[in-house]
Amino acid sequence: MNNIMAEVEALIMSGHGLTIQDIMKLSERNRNEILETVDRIQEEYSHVNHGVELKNIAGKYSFFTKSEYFDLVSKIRKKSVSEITNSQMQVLAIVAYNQPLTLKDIEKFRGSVCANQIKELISMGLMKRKRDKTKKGNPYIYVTTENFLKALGISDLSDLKEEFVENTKISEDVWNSVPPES
Amino acid sequence: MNNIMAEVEALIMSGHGLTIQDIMKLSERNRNEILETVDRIQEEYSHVNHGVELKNIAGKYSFFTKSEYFDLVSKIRKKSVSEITNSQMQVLAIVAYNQPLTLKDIEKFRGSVCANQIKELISMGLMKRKRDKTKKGNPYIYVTTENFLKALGISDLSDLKEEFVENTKISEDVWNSVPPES
Amino acid sequence: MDINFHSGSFEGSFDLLLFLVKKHKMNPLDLRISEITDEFVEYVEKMDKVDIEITSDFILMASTLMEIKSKMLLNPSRDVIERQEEIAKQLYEYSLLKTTTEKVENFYELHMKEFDISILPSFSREMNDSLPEVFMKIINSVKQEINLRKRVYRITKDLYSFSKKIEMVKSLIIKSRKMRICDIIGTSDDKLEAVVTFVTILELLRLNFIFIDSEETVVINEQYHG
Repeated sequence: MNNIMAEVEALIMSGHGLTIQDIMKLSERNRNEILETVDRIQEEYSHVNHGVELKNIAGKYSFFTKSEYFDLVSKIRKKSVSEITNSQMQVLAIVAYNQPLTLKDIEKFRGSVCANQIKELISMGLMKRKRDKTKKGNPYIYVTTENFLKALGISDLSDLKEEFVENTKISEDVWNSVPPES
Repeated sequence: MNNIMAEVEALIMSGHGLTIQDIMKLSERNRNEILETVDRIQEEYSHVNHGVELKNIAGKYSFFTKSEYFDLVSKIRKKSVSEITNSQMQVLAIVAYNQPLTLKDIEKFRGSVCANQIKELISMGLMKRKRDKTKKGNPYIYVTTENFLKALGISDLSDLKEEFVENTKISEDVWNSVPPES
Repeated sequence: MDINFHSGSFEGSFDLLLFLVKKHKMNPLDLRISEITDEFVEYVEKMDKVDIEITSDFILMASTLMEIKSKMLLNPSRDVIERQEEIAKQLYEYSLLKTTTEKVENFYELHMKEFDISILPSFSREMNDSLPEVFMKIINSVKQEINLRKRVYRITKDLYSFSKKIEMVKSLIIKSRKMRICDIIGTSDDKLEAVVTFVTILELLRLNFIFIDSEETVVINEQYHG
């Protein structure tokens, strides 16, 4: 007989952000059982003897090392977000607020080429490339990933993102007014 | 004041295999403190309420999901399986137990040729061939690799030997009387 | 414990020998052939005689054991004792190999079922000057601004030139040397302009024209401006 706490812990620790629905489906347990278990796990890991904690970010549960151990942990994390270069951070910000964007869009926005920054951001799992199926030729478009939210530890960027994406589409004219070289 | 258990937990959970020395250096603690803490963490996670456990593999500490949750976890994670045949297992066991061995030694032990098995095991990274600089003519000798320990999930080769002694209750005297060469 | 008489139960004669030694609670190196020969022979007699190669291995061992047993009973000479010791040594090596192989297999199969875990760090709220924190501050400022503007929502068709905006923000900052991000964004008339202003701040950060201090304030970079 499997232990429900152990089951949920194993799932969340090995997954990269699971929703309550994901955990319900995977463990074949009902919603109340999972909610209660997640609470119990959260409570247990809130103890000072634990250096990691269970967090709900954008509706997905993941374990993170506690913020008070950030300095300690960042000693071993070579490619952590804290080591993102200035130009990478800029590309990330542009994409975060205006996604999805094509490479051309990003470069127009930034006023300089950024294929390298994009490549590195993708390899760090903070951005990803997809095909835009709505456009002819299905061009590549760039979006930020769940990892990006996780890495920044923010849970509510999605609200903000919607605001920008839905309501404030920047018109082509504005795009065109961006100076090609800054 | 940071908690040493939490510190070590945060470090190991976010690292990809840390040695005792790594943890000592990162946490600026002494060896005994770290060894004791690792033991305490191992004990805590051995509890049935936990779905992950702390393991020492080839001298490096990492957390792994417990094997009893394999079916559950494999719904979201894939593990690349490399099949090891019975005869390959036998060769591995011979070499792991008696290394370093020459090809002749291995075949003597096994009672049949095994050049093919050795070739495959080397290509799988589980064994390697070196020159024995202490013997004249520097003959080839075979040893198991760190990957072999990693594949088995054991800290060192003594895990294979100790278990054997315990299970078959062979006395120390008998053990010591084992001839070094067959 | 009864011996399973089906063929294939034992891989070879040493396998059966080891089984009997364990059954009699002997150490392989202390093998006493006379005590197990009868059982060994009994097994071989009941064996399926299908695979000649395998059965001949068992028959050969059975005859060796019977010979040693009879000599041990009649005249336990040095030679016979040595033969028994030789078989004991081989049996010991076989048992070692078998157990180690089983261990290797068991460890391998167990570890195949274990997945490694890796956990991301959370950022400390006290982090200063590092880029993610700067980014967080900008996000928060923009969010505040957006929430503020939600209440007075209006649409404008006006276009905001990025280059004009840069000059505007630059002169704002040059004048006051130090400004709160939300105050800069607050100079915008609507959401669209807020976005352009926000990107302008990013651009000026990138150019090192300004930096952000710990109070979420944009400060002019004196070094940059001499």
